[in-house]
Parts: sequence; structure tokens; C-alpha cells
Amino acid sequence: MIEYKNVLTTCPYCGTGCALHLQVLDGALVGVLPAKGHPISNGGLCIKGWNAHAFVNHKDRLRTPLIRKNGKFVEATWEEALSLVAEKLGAIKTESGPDSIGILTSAKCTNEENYLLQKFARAVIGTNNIDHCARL
Amino acid sequence: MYEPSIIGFLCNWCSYRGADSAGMARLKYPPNIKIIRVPCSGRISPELVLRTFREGADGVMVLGCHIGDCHYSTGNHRTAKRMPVLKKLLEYTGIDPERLVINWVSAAEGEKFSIVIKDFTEKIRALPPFVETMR
Amino acid sequence: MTEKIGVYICHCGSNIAGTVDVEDVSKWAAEELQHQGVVIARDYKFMCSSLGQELIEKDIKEMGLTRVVVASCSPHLHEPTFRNACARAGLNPYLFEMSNIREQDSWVTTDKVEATKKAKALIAAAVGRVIHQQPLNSLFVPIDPNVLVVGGGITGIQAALEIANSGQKVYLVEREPSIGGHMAQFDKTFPTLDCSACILTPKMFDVGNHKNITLLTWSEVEKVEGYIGNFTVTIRKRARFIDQSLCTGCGVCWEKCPKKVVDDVFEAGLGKRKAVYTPFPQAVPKYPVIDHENCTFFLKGTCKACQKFCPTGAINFEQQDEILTIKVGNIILATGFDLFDPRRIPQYGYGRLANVYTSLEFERLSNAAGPTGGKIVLRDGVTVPKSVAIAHCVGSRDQNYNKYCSAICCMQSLKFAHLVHEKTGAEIYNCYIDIRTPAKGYEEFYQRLLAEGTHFIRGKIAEITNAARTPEEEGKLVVQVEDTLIGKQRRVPVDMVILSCGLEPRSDHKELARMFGISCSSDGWLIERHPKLDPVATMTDGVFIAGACQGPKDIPASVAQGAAAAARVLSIIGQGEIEIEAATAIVDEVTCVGCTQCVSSCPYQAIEFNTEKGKAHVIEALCKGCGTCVGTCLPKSISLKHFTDDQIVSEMIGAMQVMKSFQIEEVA
Amino acid sequence: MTDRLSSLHETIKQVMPQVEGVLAIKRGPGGIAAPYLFSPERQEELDLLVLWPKEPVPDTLKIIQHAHTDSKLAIVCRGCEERGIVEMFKHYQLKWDNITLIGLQCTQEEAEFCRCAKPYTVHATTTVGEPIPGVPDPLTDKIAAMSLEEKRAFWKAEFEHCIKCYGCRNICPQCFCNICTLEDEKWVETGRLPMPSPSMYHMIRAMHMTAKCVACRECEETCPAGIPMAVQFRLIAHDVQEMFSYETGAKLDQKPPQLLVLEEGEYQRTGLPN
Repeated sequence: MIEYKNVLTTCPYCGTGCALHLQVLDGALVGVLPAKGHPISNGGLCIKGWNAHAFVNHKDRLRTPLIRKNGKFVEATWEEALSLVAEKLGAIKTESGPDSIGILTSAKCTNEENYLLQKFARAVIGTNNIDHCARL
Repeated sequence: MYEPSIIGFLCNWCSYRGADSAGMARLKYPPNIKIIRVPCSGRISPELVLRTFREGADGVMVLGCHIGDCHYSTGNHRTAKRMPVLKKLLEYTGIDPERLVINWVSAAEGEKFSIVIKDFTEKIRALPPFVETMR
Repeated sequence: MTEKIGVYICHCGSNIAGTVDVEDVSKWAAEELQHQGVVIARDYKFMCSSLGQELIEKDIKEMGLTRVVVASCSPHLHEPTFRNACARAGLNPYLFEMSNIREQDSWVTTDKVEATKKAKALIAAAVGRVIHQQPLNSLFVPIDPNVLVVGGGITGIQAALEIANSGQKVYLVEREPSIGGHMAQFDKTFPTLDCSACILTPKMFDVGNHKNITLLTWSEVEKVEGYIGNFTVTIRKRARFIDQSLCTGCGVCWEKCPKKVVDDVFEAGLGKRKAVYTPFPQAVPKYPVIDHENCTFFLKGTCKACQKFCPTGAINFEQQDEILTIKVGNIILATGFDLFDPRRIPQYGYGRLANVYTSLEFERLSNAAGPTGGKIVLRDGVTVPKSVAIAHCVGSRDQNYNKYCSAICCMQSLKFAHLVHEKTGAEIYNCYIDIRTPAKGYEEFYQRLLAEGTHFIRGKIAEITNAARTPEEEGKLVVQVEDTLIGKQRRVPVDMVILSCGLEPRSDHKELARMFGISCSSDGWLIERHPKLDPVATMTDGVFIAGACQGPKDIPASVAQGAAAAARVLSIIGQGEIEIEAATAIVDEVTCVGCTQCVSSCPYQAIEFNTEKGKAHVIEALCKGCGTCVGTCLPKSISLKHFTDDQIVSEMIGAMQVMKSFQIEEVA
Repeated sequence: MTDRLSSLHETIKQVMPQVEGVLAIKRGPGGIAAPYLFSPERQEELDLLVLWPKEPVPDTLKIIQHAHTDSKLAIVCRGCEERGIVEMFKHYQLKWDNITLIGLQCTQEEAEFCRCAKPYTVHATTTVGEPIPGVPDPLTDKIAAMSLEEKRAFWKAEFEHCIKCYGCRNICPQCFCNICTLEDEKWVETGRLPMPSPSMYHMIRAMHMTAKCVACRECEETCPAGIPMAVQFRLIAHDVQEMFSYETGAKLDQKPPQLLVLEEGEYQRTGLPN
């Protein structure tokens, strides 16, 4: 059976909240269509929204963490990566103070993840240096 | 006084040789035109013409063999069908379509070539600089 | 990689240097174009001289130049020269670019300052372009040694014999039942007055019996495909209704055939032939043809007299047209000319006034094998004319008809005058615009005619009429002409007028040109590659033209061209393989979307659509490099080597930037 | 409206057994509709079938057909969409034989929304709704009547609003190239908004629409800046019809005229010098 459908969602790129359809063919994401009649975007999109599907199955998309060893990126486990980041961030914080660290978050994260990040910045690191790509 | 910049795309076999004939006959014409040699006028895509205007050219000429005399038999037929549409588009966008000339000059028509260039240069000179009109 | 570009500016004596400040240009190029990669800019007296070329070669070798620009004359003149110089120094010739600052600058610009600026803009354009040029290698294809000659007149005969004698195979295609062409119809040939048939028939016989010549008469070319070295030609061999393997050419059939037909072709309408016929006794091949349109059997379904009497049973009414497909490497077109139809000049009265003759009619009249047995008589068949006027330039050198000179009419008219004088002793009036006798022995022939007492009236005939104004004009043809030497109108009463009709391109030249991929000039003659230096080649490689199809020519010139075309073809065959256009189109199969716009737009069917891949594909050997496909392709997936968008755009930007910078300078 | 919907419903049901899916518009969450391939296995979904809005279904059809080359598919298409399918077939982007067209004739209201000259199908053998004649296009008429200077000012102002979302190109069923000239820096400068004038983007696109634009106006509808770009395409289409007797999307065997040699009398109509 051929299955083609559109999944209505919100563009992840900025705070405007344009709606878009993700075109799904046989379970695979194949493209984007703007959503006609949507109260925010009414069938329009910007260049980011039009390409919102592109990164999902892009060959350059990172699927595991990479750690630079001897000048080269090598694949690592999440365990390894997170411990490394925690270790480095801790060291920087001790050495130069919490305001020497800044955090940029992304609209590609969920609201919950964004909430957690600001919590992490303020409560764990101890800085207000946090910003978001959708802060238009 | 304002000196218009003109680019001419000339086919290698007829018009470019026609320009050479004008030279051999020492027929004088204004120096504004700079000639670019292409194998056939059919090689000229609308994109090339538009890019030339975008670069600030005040006039563009596409000259080829007379219909029926094309070195490539019917390459210039495509010029004759493509370029009038481009002229229309210029007009619809508010650009004077006279800024684009399509004409046919054979290898023997040195005199015609010099006249075509003289007329076109004068016509363009009478128009304001292209870049200014688009500002 | 940054390119190292050498720019060379030619003085061309004072041709360029007299108008363009070449030293300034050279200094400017070295400074202003340095950022583009120009490492050296030189000016030199004559770049095309061996010293000039050595300059480039030395710089390529010593400075490691990767690109070369020469600003001098037209690339049509010296592009090969400088490409070769580059190649000698080990630089791919396609990494060279030429800037035309002579024909398109110094010779056409009055103001020296302006000419110098223009030269700078043109050089900047060439430098912009040359950076994007790519090394190219030529493609070689093998040459099929077989040759097609189209047209069995004297030119085609000569060409076919030259090639066949060298051992190569020739297909000679002729649309009439016999070879021989116009020359077979003539009586005498000027200026030596040899009998035309006497000198032609041995050659016709040689063609008919040559082991290397396949003679296809009563045949026409229908389709030509392919390219130099590899043409596929489709030929329609029309049904003769004669079985050639049985026919002995004995002639019984045409003796017995009851149907007489006016012979418009060979006898120019003056004589009759049968419905089964050979055009003339010496015809090659000897086999007759049944004229389908006039044969009683084909018209009414009965007769078959020829079949009844044929001793070998060679008549075959069931015969069908045969379609032959042959492969050849080169083609020579020797399709000749049509005679100007003087009916188009009503005031000359041809067709209305009985005793006005065309030149071809006169040839038949005067020919011993013709309808009158060579007697020059009026249409009544008995009266010998006492006075004859000969009109030169009929339809030639005339703004209303053909502007060109038909080249043969002066000598033809002199020949007619001589023949009339010799055979009838009539008074002869040659009405001419100018007498042109440029070839060997021609002027002497003219002097001979003057001595014979022929009257020469310098003036174009205004009218030929039978409306008499005086008693002595009664019953005569009156030639109204202004004698421009004495400045008087004259009315010359004569018995006969011969119109020396001009030569015209064959009426089907346009279709012929299209079929063979060559071009016609505005007056309809086939165009040669170069009027002086390449008179028998055409712009289409492997297709040659010879004889009167290229322009009016007499017999010696036609024969010379036939032989010349043969020599050109033999030289190509001798090479075994030939280099074809390197600047061909190429499809980027990754980006091609397979929309087939390029396929439809190619004038040569050189692009095929691969349905499996859904991509276009260029057949390199068929591609002539016009780039029409590139102008059409929307995603620019097809590009033309050596004329890429990058190259053309950079060339344009180079010129535009310099022009704009001069404008800014002026304002400042 | 309900009549058309139920009759379309019926028609689709009849066509269903012969195909692997019928492409039409389905109502989604919040009443936002989108193209959907109704399949014979899940006919109950047809309850969510809607007639409006119009969606770029020829392009969707191409996406599906490319993955399922030999599958028989049906599509509910309006006049413009049918023309789009014809043009895509001519350019080897669709397999005509595997497509069943269910023509949906537009209503007066719909036609007026699109300023449509041909709101009806011609190839579809199964149709729903009564065909109506074309409606006027007052906007195109208004712009066409402007002086050269007015046109220049008008389009300059319009193109200055362009945010280069490439939406007009993305949504166009005729923009099916793998790579696009409009993304090539050689032709369209990058990184400048508002785009410099003259607009290479819009002029090149207009040229590419020669003998291709089927006047579906999806581009105008999706344009966040509301640029009425189809006006230019429409004017050009009119010229192409006048000069070369070519109607986009009308005949299956008529090739785009600018690719072919001049026919008798065409040259005289191009306005080129003799």
C-alpha cells in the first residue's frame, strides 16, 4: 500500500510559529508544504520553514557525539561526551567564574528541553548568560 | 556627457565576421560596444542578457546570422523565438525593451553592422543610464 | 590555483599602434590586471611574426604561464597561429584567448583616447574569460573512404573520376536519366570551339565503366545523417521500368514507342522524344527510362509496344522505386544551376514572340545532333535569319532580377555570334552592358568577333517588340536599345533574338542546403567556407561544393572546382581519421532533470534522451558546438565546452568593470 | 458546495478499485487541509475529503509516482492542475498512462479567487461539477495598462518586499529541476535584502515560466510578501500564444515553441527586424 500524508506541525526555526505540513511518503519525510488557512502563516513560509525537513535525513547530520582527539573528530558515546563536557564546564567555572560560560539554545529543542537548559544555566552553572535562537 | 556601456553578443560565423568586415572597410562607429564572441546567437540564454543588465549595461545586443543562413542551420531560430519573449518581459518589468536589440548581420554586412551599432548607441545615449533608472 | 597570465599586445605595425596607445595599454594591463593573475604584459611590433610567437613560447616555458591572452587582430585570422604557439610551448591551446583590438577597435574608432580605453576593456574581458578556460582535447573519428558525389554534370563527373582513379569508391547520384548535365546540351564550347559532346562523352563513358564508381541515375538523395567521416545517406532510385540486368540499350523500345513527348529538358522544348527514352544517343548509362507520366500504358492501361518488341524482355512495368542507404565519409555537391526563365521579363517577349530564343534553345538549334540537325532557322523550321540580335545579361546584373554577373554570358554570346555568322552570314547585333573576357583566350576570341564584323551595341535592351513603326520594321522583331556610346536610342529590326540568359541557383537549393546542413547566400547560391582560401569546402565538415552550385561558372572553372573538391576529399581520406570539434556540449548527469528541452532544441539531433536514466546525453561526434541547448537548459545542466557560462559571464564582467571605472574617472 | 463534495466522493469511490490511491485534499487538525493519498484499503477516510483549498497536487503526484513508478494513481485535479500535469508529462516528469484524472470544475467564486481564464479541465474523462467560462483578470489588466515608468515603480516596490523564501519556486509544479539557476550566484546574488534592482530572481523565474506557467497561482498564494508575480507570467503566456500559437498545458503532443524552429509566419509576429 502506498501511504502519502501530511503532518501538520509548527516551524521549529523561530518564534513566529508558522505552520507547515511535513510530507510523509511511506513513512519517510520527503518535503514541506505550507499550511493554507493557518491563522499565523496562511500558506506562507520563509526560506527556513521551506527547508525545515532538509536536516532530518541529511547525510551530514550528526548521529553520535564526536570528540576531538589529536586534532581529529572521532565518534564517542553519550557517556563519554557528557562526562567530558561536564568536566570541562566545571573546570572553566572554577577557573574563571560562572559568567565566563554562555548558553545558546535552539528552537529545534522542545519547550521542556529549553526550560531545562535555562534551569541548567541559572541553577547549575549560575549565570544569566542564556539566549535562544528564536528570540526575535 | 554620459557614455553608455553596451555589450554585444555576436555569433562567431556571421555577425562577428560582419564586425570584422566593418573593421576591414575602416567604417567608424562609436566605441561604446564591447563585443563578446559566442558560437551561435542560440547560445545566449536570457540569464546572460539579464546578468549583463544587472552588471550595469545600458544596452545589450544579440546579433546572429540571418534566418536561413545560420551556420548551425537553425540555432538562430531559437534566438528568434526566445529573445522576443525576453524583450516582452523587460517591458512588463518596466525596463525599456529598446535596450535589448536582436538583429541579423551577415559576414558580408560590415556596413550594416556599423549602422546598427551607430543607431543603437545613439538610441541608448538618449535614454538615462540604466542603473539610475533602476534606483 | 592562481593562474599566471601573460598578456601580449600587438602593434600590428601602425594598424593598431597608430590608434591605440599600446605601451599605455601594456603598462595598464600589468598593473590593473595583476590581481587577476596577469604576471607579464608586453607589447610587440608584430605578435604573429615568428619572433612574436617565440616571445610567448619563451614566457610560457620560463615564467610558467598557465594562460595566454593576445590582443591583436581577429581570431578568425590568427587564433590558430597563437594556439599552435601555445601548444608548441606545452600549453593546452584552449588556455589561450584572443582579444580583437584591430578589426573591432583601432580600425573602427577615430578617437585615440577612446580606442585605447576600448582596448583596455576588451583585454580585461579576455583576461576575465581566460581564467575560466579549461584545457580541451580533440576527438578523432575514423573516415569512411567512400564518397558521394551529387550531380552528374561536368563538375560531378570530374570529381568522381579524380576520386575513383585514386582507388576510392564513389557513388555518383544524378536525377536525370543520364549524366552529362548542361554541357551535354551545348553545341560548341568557348573560346576554342571544341565540340562539347566530343570532349564530354569520353569522360561520361569512363564514369559509366569505372570499377570504382557506382552510378545512380534517375535517383535523388532523400536524407543525410551523420557527420564528416560517417555520413549515412538515403537515396531514392526511381523506377525506370527497365530491368538493367537485361537491357542492352539496343533502342528498339524507343523506336517502337508510339507516344511522342515534347522534350522540355534536354531539347529545351525544341524537339520531341518518346515516352521511353534516353535523353541523347551518347547517354550514360545506356538504359532508357519509361516516362511514367506520359507512357500510354500508364495513362490508359494498354499499349506495351516496347515490351512486345524488347528482344531481351527488359521492360518491367511492375518496377518500384528503390530506397538505398549508403555510408560515405565525404560528400561533394555539384548540383549545377537553373537557367534564368526570361518569361519573367515580359518586355523581352519570350514565349510570346516566336523568334525570341533562350541561350539553351539556341545551343540545341545549333547542335548537329539537335532537332534541326544544326541548321540555324526560325521557328517555322525553314527560314534562315538574315539578322540576329543577342541580348547579354538577361536576368543578370539587374536590380529587378539577379544583381550578380552570371559570368558566362559574355563569352556565350560571343560564341553565339560566331556560330550564327559562320552558319548563316547574318548581321549580328550584340547588345551588352560591359564585355567581360577575363580568362585565358577569351579576350582574343572577342577580338576575333570584332574582326568578323559583329555589331556591338553598348546598351541594355529595353524592349523587344513586333510592333513596327516603319516599313522596314514590318514582320521583324524590333530591338529597342539605347546605344550609350553614342547616346542615342536605336531601333534595330532583326529576324531572331537570342537571350543570353543568366544562371540561377537551383530552385530547390534551400531544401538541398538544409538536407546537407550547409547554407545558401541571400541570392541562393551555396556558400563556400572562404571565398578565397577555401572555395570548395563548406562550413559543414565533410560536405564540399563544386561548380555552378556555388555561383555562376564556365566549364574550365567548374572542372577545376570538381578536381579541387576531389583533392580536398582525398586529403581527408588520406588522413584516415579526423579531428572534430572539441568545443562540444556536455550534460551534467547528476543535475539533469531529464526534461528534454535540450533534445528538442538541438539543430543536429545530437542530444538523445536516455529513458532508462531519465537523462539527456550528447553524442559528441554529432555536436557542432552551437550551444543552443545551453541557451535552453533551465537548470544549466548542459554546458558548452570553451563557451561556458562562467567564461562568458566573466568576459562580460571584465569589460563592464573597465567601462564603469572609466565612467567614474570621468565624473571625478 | 455539498453537492459537488458528495458527487466527488461518489466518483472517487467508483475510481478507487482501479487504482492504488487517489490524490485529493483531506481535512486535518484544526480544519487545516492538505493533500492526501486516499487508498482503497481505508475508504472510510473519504469522510474527511474537502474541495478547498487548492493545493499543489501535481507536484505531490510527482513525488509519489517517482517512488512508485508503475503504480496506477488517480488524482483529483482542477483545470490548472491538469495543465500542470500535462506540462510535467511533456517534460518527462510524470507517466501519463499511469494517471487517472478526476476533473474538478471550479465554481465562479473559486475562479474569481484565482482570476482564472480556464477554470475547467479538458483531458479528464471523469469530471465533477459543471464547467464555467473563464473570469476576467482585473489585476493583470490594470498592470498591463501602466506606463513603462509606472510598471517599473510598481514591480520595484513589489520586489523590494521579497524575502527570497524561494516559496514561489518551491511550490510551483513546473519548477521540477534538481538544481536551480536561482540558487546559482552567477545569476542571482546572495546575501542581499531587499534584492538589488532589477531583480534577477524574479526576471529569470519569469523567463523560465515561458510556455510553462499553467496559471495555478500557487506562487502568489504562498508568497509571504503578496507579490502578484503570476501577472507577468500571464502576460508572457499571452504573447507566446499570439506569436507561436502555443497554449500551455493544452495539448499533450505540442512541444514548447521556443525550443523549435520557426514555423511559417511566426517570424513576422516576433517583431524582430526583417
